[in-house]
Amino acid sequence: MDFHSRSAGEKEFITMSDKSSGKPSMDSFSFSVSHQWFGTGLMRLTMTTVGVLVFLLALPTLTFAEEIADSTKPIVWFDTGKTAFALLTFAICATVIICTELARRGKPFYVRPIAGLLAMEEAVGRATEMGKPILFVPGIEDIKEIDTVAGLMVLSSVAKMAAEYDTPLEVPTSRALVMTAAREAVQAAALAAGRPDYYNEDRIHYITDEQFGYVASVCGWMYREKPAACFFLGKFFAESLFLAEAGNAVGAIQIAGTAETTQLPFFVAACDYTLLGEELFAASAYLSGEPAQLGMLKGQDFGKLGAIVLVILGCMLATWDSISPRGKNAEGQNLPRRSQWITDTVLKGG
Amino acid sequence: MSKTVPVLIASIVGCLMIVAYFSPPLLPARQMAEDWFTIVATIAIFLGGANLCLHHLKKISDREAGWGFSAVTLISFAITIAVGLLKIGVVPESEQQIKLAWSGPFQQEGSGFWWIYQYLFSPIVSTMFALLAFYVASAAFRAFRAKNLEAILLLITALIVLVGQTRDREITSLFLPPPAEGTPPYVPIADLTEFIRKTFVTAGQRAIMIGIALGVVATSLRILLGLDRSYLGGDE
Amino acid sequence: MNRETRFWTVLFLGGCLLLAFQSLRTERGVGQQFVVRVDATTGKIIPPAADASDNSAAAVKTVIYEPASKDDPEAIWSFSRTSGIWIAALLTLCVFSYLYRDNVCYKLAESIIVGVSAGYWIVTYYWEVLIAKVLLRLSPELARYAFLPDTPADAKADYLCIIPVVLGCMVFCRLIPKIAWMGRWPLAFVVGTTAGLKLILFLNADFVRQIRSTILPLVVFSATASGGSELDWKQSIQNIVIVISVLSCVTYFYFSVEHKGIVGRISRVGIWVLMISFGASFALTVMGRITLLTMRLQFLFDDWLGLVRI
Amino acid sequence: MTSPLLDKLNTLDRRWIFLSMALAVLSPILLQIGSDETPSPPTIKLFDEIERLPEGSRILMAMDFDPTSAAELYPMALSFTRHCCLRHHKLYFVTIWPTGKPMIESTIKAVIGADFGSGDRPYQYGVDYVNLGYLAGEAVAISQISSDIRKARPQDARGTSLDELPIMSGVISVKEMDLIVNASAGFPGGKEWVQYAATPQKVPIAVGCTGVQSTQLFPYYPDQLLGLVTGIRGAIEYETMLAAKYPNPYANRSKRPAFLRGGAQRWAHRLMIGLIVLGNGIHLANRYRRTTHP
Repeated sequence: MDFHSRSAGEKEFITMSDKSSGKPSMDSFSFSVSHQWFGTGLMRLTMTTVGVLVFLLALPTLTFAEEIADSTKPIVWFDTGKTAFALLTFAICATVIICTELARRGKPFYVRPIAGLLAMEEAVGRATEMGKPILFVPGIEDIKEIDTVAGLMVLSSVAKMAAEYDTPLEVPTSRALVMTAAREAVQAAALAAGRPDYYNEDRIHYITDEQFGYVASVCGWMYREKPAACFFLGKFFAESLFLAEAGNAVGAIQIAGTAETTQLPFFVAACDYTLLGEELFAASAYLSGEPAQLGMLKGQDFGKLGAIVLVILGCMLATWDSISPRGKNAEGQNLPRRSQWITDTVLKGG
Repeated sequence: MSKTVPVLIASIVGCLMIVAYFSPPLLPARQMAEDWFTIVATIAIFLGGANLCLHHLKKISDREAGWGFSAVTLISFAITIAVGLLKIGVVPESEQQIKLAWSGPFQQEGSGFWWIYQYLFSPIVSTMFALLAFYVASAAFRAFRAKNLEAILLLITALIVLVGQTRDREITSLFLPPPAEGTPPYVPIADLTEFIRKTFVTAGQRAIMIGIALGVVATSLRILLGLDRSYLGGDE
Repeated sequence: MNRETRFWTVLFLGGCLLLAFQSLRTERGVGQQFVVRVDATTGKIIPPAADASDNSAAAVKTVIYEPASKDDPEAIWSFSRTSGIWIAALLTLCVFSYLYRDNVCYKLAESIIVGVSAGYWIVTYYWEVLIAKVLLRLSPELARYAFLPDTPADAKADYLCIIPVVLGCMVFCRLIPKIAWMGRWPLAFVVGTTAGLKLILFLNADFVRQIRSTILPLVVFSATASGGSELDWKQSIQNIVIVISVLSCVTYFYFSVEHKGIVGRISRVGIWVLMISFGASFALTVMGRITLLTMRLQFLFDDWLGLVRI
Repeated sequence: MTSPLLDKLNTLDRRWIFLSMALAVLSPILLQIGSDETPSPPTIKLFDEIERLPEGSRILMAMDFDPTSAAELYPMALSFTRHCCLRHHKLYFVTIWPTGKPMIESTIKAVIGADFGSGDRPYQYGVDYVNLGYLAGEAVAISQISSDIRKARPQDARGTSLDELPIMSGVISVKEMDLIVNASAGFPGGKEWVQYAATPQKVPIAVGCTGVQSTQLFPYYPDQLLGLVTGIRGAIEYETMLAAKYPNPYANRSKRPAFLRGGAQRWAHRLMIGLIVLGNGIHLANRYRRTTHP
């Protein structure tokens, strides 16, 4: 059982200035920005906001015309009960976007290495050497789960590596929409790798929506074709251990990642590398090597810092409350606890 | 153009979903989006079915190894669809329904579709599920080895919880002085299991969930800002 | 004939002999199923003797069968259910054979389950979404007339759901190279809504709530019987451990800070906490998995073979 | 150091592990070796409450599970119903899962039909128990019957009007119940019964749930939940208590399905512990071999 803390020693700086010179190990992952869509991020934001405003004006009049006409009460456009949560959402999104923008302008950011991601190329390389196929499972849920989307984003990076080495990549899917998206991703990756003929539609196919029907088929395939590398990235449930044990039985290198906390123990126990929760979402940004996407990781870290500060502050106030509880007010009611300022104001939730 | 429009669609509907959450008149739009997704996914499943047929038909026509099994798949697929869509064996359940050939629930007990579910689908699926008991054992044997500190922690907690789960936990109270008359013996490992569950398991999951939430925010923003378009494929 | 083949042949023949003995010599038989006939509209049991004489055509049309025990005087032997139990039992054995290695029996079960389950979901979605949602909204009259007689007569058509139908159909554009690019629109719609919905959902449920429930007093006092308060050390230790564990794990997930020095040490504690939690979660799941296996084996040995006499 | 045994163990085929697991689960089933459990406080509380309630109290039995979760919940449903019948309480069966209907029917058949249908005080349908059947509408259905049962369901599962049943006289809503006992496999289930019926109407509620669901329900105990019976282990605990209090006939194995599954659990857990210990023994032996004979 290898775990990424192992490789924490071999650290590596990925900075924007480094990008041009190109660190060897990261360079192969780099995914150049071929199209600058709408120029800068701020421009994008403005365009999007304008689009949303247009939509906002058009949609209610179309959809809810009846309800609006019926109601005698004035329409409340903003739920004031959710103000605190709206501000929090805005703050987190803004931090992430600002970091993205700073990264794009060339501010260097350090990103720690994630062993599972560094091992991806090695896994693809090993499959090439052994002349065996690669298996990629983007989870068993539909594309309405963000885990699946994250898995597909990693798929495009893996497919690009596989296309460069010309190693067959099998992507069985459990949902039809995921199959469509996976085909788009692999086709694009093949094109980006300069091998459009690498893309073979038959290798990305739908099996069945049923969890264990899908697993039965994938495990049968693994037994027969003996893939050298298996990637399980997406949303998984009970079948996680099933897939990982089947891969282990055929001796494949296995890299797994999921945000389903209940399944992480099984992947950790049975796979060579595991991306824990958030690392799955960071993976595609990391693999893309784009400055803007790496900047987002920094933005996420500010969110975590905020979480740590809130927890420490809240715990201190709660402890204070516990040691010397507040008295009663003039009407004889208990005064609110001090920690309520954090729990019920800042973290009110929606 | 082929890519700008989809990215715009994604950005607009995505932002709308966020704004709708805070705006009462738009709140139904979120519900509607979920509903619409179900319909889109349902229509897409027919594409999946078509793909399944093509995949296996190709195997059969190429006489690939194991093409006979592809034939079995196709036959069972066709039979299930026919039995289910034609509601074979379904009878109307009330007087007013008798006139209608298509009435009655499609999964009615005793119907053909029910038989397929009960005697083909459910046994295979639940047996696949039951195989996990074997894999749990083999994974534990292989992976829980004291290679480093992390693995030692993993294995020791697993052992503690495994002992604490069944009545065998009572052996741990043998090492304690006998309890006073009439009181149940104190079982330290049961308390320890409960403590681990309430503290470390909760804390570990909480931290992972906090991280995931931020990861989701960043991933969503990547989509809404059009930074990552891999799911939309390449430009032709 | 090598050793392995011989072993399996002996096992197979032994199994067949056991089955033959069990089905011929025991009173219970193997997997025998009995049913009673019930009129679906009234819920009354139809005695087996009655069907020849006084049943009108309409009544026969609404007969359903419910499981019954063999001793029930109204029970009749059911071919479909008995054969079903046998098929289910054999398929169960086929799947279990995968544990030994991939073989023809497993491949057979695998091909059946892929075909059946794909068909199952298509049929389910057809009735539950296309008919019960789409058709019902687009044309309630047609739905009531043809499929769903319980639809209220005053149901109004809702044409808005034509949009997802069109979007869904655009998925098929991929099959035509000229307009293949249009096939991305439904994807964009789905991924876009996912992104928007999940952003809020995760921030609210996971980020805000989890932080909130981590805000705990590090020192807890509990009221004593005499009215004073004393230190509840058990709860205090628990709270301190939770808070420290959460903070160290969150530190472990830091991407943009090198894991050395103080951050390195804290994140090392974080990885220990994660490992403890994984070990415990693994062991806590074992019980559920064993229950599933127990159920399956009870099906084989009790429902089918009748070997376990409870 | 050469050790043929260690070499063999190092290359141990995992099929031997599979075989040992199969034996560990199969032999207790075939030999009918069961296992008792020491009752835990949340289970004891429910048991004591059913004991404490005076004879003829009204108990709402909500059976919200399906065949896939029946492994854990059906034995629970049986013991809850048995215990209530022993105390001669009035039972109102209901489910908010469409798949729960056959579960109610088989529970009634197995308990009332087999043990309490005859004798000097037989359980009579409509007098001592009623099957209200399936209520559509998930959580909404719960809040509906907590305000007016007849509005949610004017007839019982057999189509008889509720007003014709003696057991329903004086019963308007959930408020008239003395206890709600729920066997819950997920959503909608225990959590919704607590939120929409028990807490607003101030009716005590106890839930029997699957192991997976227990983490979700634990926060409600003991404030909003009177008792909580968790997974197969909870089912065994309840059966153990029932057997201790009413040894005839409930100490009998045929009446204790969960007890029989407990034996398999215990042996499988022992095997897992053994495997982990063996795995580490091999690992340490290998290390010793490597250090002594590099």
